[in-house]
Amino acid sequence: MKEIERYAQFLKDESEADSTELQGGAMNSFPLTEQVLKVCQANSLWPLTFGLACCAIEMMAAGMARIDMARYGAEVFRPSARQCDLLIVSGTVTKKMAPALMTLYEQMPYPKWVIAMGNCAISGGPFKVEDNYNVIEGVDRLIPVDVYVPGCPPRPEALIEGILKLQEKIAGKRHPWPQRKMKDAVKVHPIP
Amino acid sequence: MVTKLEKIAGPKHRFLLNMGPQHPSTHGVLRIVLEMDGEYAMAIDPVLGYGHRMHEKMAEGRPYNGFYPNTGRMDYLGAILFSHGYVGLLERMSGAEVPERAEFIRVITAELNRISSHLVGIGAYVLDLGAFTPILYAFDDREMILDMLEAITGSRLTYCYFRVGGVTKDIDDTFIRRARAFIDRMRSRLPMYKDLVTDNLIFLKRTKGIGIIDRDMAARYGITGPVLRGSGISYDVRKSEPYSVYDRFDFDIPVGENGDSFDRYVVRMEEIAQSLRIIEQALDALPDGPVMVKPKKKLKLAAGGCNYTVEAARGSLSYYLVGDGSDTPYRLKIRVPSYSNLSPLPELCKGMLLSDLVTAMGSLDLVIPEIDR
Amino acid sequence: MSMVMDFLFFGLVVLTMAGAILAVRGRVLMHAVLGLAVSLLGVSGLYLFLGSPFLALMQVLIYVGAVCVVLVFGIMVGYTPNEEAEKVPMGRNAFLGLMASGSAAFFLVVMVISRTVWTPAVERLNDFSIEHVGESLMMQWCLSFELISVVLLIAIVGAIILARDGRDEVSR
Amino acid sequence: MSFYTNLSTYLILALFLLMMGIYGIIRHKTFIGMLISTELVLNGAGLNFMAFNKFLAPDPAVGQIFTLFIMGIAAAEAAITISFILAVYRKFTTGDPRGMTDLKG
Amino acid sequence: MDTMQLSFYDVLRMVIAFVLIVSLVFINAIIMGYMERKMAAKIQRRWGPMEVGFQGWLQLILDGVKIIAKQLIVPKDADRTLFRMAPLLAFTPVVLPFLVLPFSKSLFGRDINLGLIFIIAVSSINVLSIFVAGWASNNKYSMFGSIRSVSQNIAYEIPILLSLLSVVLVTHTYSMQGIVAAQGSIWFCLVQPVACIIYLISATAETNRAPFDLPEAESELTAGYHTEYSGFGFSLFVIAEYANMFTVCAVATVLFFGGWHGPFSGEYLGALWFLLKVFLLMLIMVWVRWTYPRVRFDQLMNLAWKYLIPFSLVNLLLTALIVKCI
Amino acid sequence: MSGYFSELITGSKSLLVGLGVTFKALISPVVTVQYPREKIDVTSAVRGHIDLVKDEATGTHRCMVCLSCMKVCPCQCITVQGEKREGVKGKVLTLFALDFTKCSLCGLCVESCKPKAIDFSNEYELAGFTRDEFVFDLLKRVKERA
Amino acid sequence: MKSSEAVIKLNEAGFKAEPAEVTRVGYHVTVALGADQIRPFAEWLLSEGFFIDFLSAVDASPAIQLIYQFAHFDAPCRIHAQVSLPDSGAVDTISDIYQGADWHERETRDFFGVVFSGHHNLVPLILCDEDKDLKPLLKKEGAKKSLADIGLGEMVA
Repeated sequence: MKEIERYAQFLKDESEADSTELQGGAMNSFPLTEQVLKVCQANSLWPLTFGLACCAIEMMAAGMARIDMARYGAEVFRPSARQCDLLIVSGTVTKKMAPALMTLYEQMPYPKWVIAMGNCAISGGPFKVEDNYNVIEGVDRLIPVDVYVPGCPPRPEALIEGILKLQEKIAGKRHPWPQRKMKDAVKVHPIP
Repeated sequence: MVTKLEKIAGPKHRFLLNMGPQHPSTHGVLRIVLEMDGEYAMAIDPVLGYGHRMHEKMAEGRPYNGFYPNTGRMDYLGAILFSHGYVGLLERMSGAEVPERAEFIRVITAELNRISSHLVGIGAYVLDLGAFTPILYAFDDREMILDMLEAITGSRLTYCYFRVGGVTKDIDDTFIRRARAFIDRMRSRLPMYKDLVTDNLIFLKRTKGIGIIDRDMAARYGITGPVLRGSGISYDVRKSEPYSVYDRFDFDIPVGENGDSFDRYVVRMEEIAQSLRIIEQALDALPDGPVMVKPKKKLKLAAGGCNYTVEAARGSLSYYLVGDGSDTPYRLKIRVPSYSNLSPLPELCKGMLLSDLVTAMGSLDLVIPEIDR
Repeated sequence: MSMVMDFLFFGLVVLTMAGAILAVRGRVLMHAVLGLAVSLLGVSGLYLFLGSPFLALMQVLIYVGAVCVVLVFGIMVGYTPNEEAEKVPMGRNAFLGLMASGSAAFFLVVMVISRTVWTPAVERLNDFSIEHVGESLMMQWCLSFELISVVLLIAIVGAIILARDGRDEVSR
Repeated sequence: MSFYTNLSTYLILALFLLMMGIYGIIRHKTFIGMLISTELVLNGAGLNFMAFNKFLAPDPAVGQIFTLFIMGIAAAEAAITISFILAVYRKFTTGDPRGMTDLKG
Repeated sequence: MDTMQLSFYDVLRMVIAFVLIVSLVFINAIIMGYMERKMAAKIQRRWGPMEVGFQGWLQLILDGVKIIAKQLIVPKDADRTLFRMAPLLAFTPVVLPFLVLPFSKSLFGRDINLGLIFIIAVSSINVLSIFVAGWASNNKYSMFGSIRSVSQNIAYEIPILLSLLSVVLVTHTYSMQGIVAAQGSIWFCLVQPVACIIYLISATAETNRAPFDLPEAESELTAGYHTEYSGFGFSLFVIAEYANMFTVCAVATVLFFGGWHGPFSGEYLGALWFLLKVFLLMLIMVWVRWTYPRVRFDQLMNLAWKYLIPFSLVNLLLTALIVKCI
Repeated sequence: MSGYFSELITGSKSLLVGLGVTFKALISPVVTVQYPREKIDVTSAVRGHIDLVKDEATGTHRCMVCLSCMKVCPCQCITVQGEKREGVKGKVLTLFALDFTKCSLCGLCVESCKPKAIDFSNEYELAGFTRDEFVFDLLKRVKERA
Repeated sequence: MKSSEAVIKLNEAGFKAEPAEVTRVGYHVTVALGADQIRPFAEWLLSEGFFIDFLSAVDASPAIQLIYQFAHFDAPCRIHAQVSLPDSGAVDTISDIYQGADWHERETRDFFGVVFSGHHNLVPLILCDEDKDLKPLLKKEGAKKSLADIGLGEMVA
């Protein structure tokens, strides 16, 4: 498929490119500033407003009042790929969607990360069948994926877990910033 | 029809605008190619297929009960309603018995699911119009439903709860208490939505008179569901061809007056209230008994075509199945409501402002993977 | 301090001239408009030197804030993004002739300017304050002021009518 | 005597604007380009008024008022020309004056 | 008489003021960004940024550091020079009005006697930068955003001017300090309530804030005129938007809400009152943003032409009559 | 003309009412559950991936290698292998692998299991760096739990 | 319109209609159509106020069967029509009568390769361009069954 060739070309280009420039320029040249930058990046992941299927609803739910991704600085859903750090592939990627998805990924500025949310994005999920003619079996064939969040669909908590994993990957620590807990939530919907 | 503008402007004046497949207002992966004249959309060409997941093909390759998970993944907002149609179809073809309690549970969960779907639809619609906050309130209310449904089905979104001959798990007293609490809460929340959204001057101005669908158009395109009822036609499969135990409940079909975007929104709002009524009656009349009749080891259906139509959250949903005597369907056609509801878009929005196009499209309450199947 | 002022003045003159050149020679219309805006800003700075901050601000408000914006608006609505304003094909000789006659005229007038002995008014009736400008606008130049407002009104109405032409069919 | 207290400086600058404007009107192909050049000419005029006003005029309000009038006229002219250009563009789908030859025999 | 006679002291004062003002602009963006996100969260009954620092107060600083290190992408078909220039262009005119804002009795950049006109004139350049940004991106959505932005700005400049003029008719001065001084006893929002409301509405439209945020209408135009901007270019637009908000709210404070007047407002303490009022007004703008849907374009124009301009004209006329009679 | 003013008044009123609604929300309590540090109490009901049940009596799993779960699974995500052993009735389980990335959580396998040997686990917060992390060897897991 | 009424009217209009057992098949009226009758049939339905429910196909031997279903807003009357695809592989379009059929026909072309003659824009709707001739829902060799085997035989005119 031509998309897979495109991905191979992309990986080649990326390995030849100057990686420090892509990953943050001068700030990466000193250990201290590099660490500071990594912490900043880990705590400020702006996702793209991009939903594909069922998982998109759970992605929305993760941004809503109950789970509130905003606590991790990830609530700024930007509609334009140019202003995002994080591409959450939430749902089934079809053959028709693949070129558009790759274009979106290419439009994002470095440094950028990808979360494959849901079984469909990871491996084609339930749609990985014998006569499959339209579903891409795993988004990692098209773009590099950093964190996989399985489930069909994953609960919003799992997406938060994925974002924490991504923070771990970026900053080297699971909680790059010292954590503290606010007072317990008032039970607004108690079980009667 | 050649407008005066087309005569004087000529082709060079127009330009193409590509909306989607990633665009905040196309609700997923719909792509719309617009031919614009300034801010006016003169020709609209929706491009489907970005979420085509071969459900109909998959049905032909797996046993009848292997298709349960797929039903929940077409319209993921109204998964139970889609399952309802599929198990109804299989029960009609196989003549399987369903315990009464199971039917009541099906109605309760289906209506809860309808409410949650409408809440998302309304929230997303208002989000399209630029108000961010109502969708969070809607999701907050929806979480209550999801908690309830999760407690009995184990899943938040893509329930796989209905089986031929009943449901997988019985509801308990906690569920009933929660459902009653939810009915009270939702009824107290509806005035809040009215204050925040329905009465809002900007909302009224944005939606009134936009995207009017009349009876003729509805017939030509096969529009159903709240979109149709917004035009004043009281067609509801639950009333016209009652399935399950819907004929035992007393509820109204809310209809709109003008068939514009505002009426469609109001119909959805009122359908929430009607669904609450149905749930309340069903909870009151809930009979005792088993919830599942043990099915035969392997479901084999006789040859022949069969149709089953239910009212999903977005309109009438038909499953048409052709059996061949084996344990797999020979052909399963799924008629999804959004498909027909979206198809009038080019006619509906011709010559509209881009903002109005977003309004009109949002009021159709689309779920794209349902359309693409 | 006079050094600073000289420097400022020189900067403004360069700004004005560079802007004018860009406005005339810019290959893309958008650049031309921006050149015009720069030139106008330079002129508004010169108005400050000429003792009238009010006029300078009006220059910014009306010219840069309104006229330039209207021009850009016209470009964006009427032209595709990168439509280039190509030169009118002009023969080499015609061009040279134009340049020669142009510079000849320019230097002629410069000569005239520098040779003329300008005689300032013997006494100033008033100062530069806006109160005075406003007063004479309302008393002495009232008719012209009204005329200008009528012209503006007609321009607005005419512009609306012209721009609306052909829209009636599609708008509800 | 500094440059900025010398009348000739302003007059020469105004002249320069005028010449550039005229050159631009000849050179630009599009209506808007011509309009831009016209604005330059008008600006030269305004600068002239202000310069004379500062150094020569007995009543310093007059020059300012005239410059104000010029601005008003320029704004009106720009608005009307733009709407004219739009109307022409709708009709001929080009901003090139040479394309509009309907009235030629 | 000649206003151009600057002393060395004046120049020094302006340089210091400029440095202070630029830092104020950045700090303002950080505070407002945080307040906006936090307030939106509270309105939506969630926490908002929580995990970095107490109540997540460091969030905006982290965002800033991150965004500086982002790759700057210039699209292939864009006009490279203008594309890079546009954010800076957007930044300059919103900084200049701070020069004449009276933060307190003795704390201000420079009190010129045409202060109000200066602010209006300078902020009218702002729209040009949005234009340049939209045009240089060579993206249809950006173009739409810019076109909308300019129509909006042209239409709303008029009610702003008219409503401000009715205040000037009362005070007889354009000087910001003069206007503040004139409301020692009573705030002008009580003297000129119609002008005040008209100004606040038009100012919201002028700064492209919801419900008038058509130039960056998410659901229609993805991100409007800054669709193609990444990294620092984008953040400059955001900073400029907040600075613009600050300016219009400061003007509203000066003209209608008594400026630095307040209890114990001495030579310098008035600045606290001033900032308090400005931030309260900005919070109201945020509150409005998270409540209403977006208006449609022709409705926006209707509001300006059918309601705001007639009302402000009538108001101006009445004010002129009353001032003349008294 | 009366419509002009009545619209102005009703419209302004509706806008103020809207502001009132959001203000009420502004001062009412937050509904957020701070996920990693407090969790919604749903773990008993939630369907995670399937897991082999540990029989308290025998201390091991109950699988009889009837392969019904493998056959019924619409997504083919379960692989079960067993072998005949001396002295044991029926087959002995040697491999029970679940490719969770293909699973659609329909629950058909759990329903079809006669000896109730498999059940849903409560792990709903999975995330990992590779997709292989979600191919579980359930037999190993049940032994580790022991 | 009651379904019994509809049967009478349909027969009067020259279409071979008969009532169906709703509780067993889910529709009220069965119509067996010839390939040339589709357009008059659709026109008749539109004039009687029926709306289009769906249009699809079933691959069988000897010919692909096209399924049309219409229903009525005011009365429970669901009409099911079946057309056998002629050897030419093309049937008349109804997309100019029922505009909603436009997408259904394009989809049927995608999945089965059925050509609708007279359709204004018969391009792939769902499949991507490189798959436009894939026809995924056609049965593989050997899997195709006869009309009698799948119980649709007796309905064909």
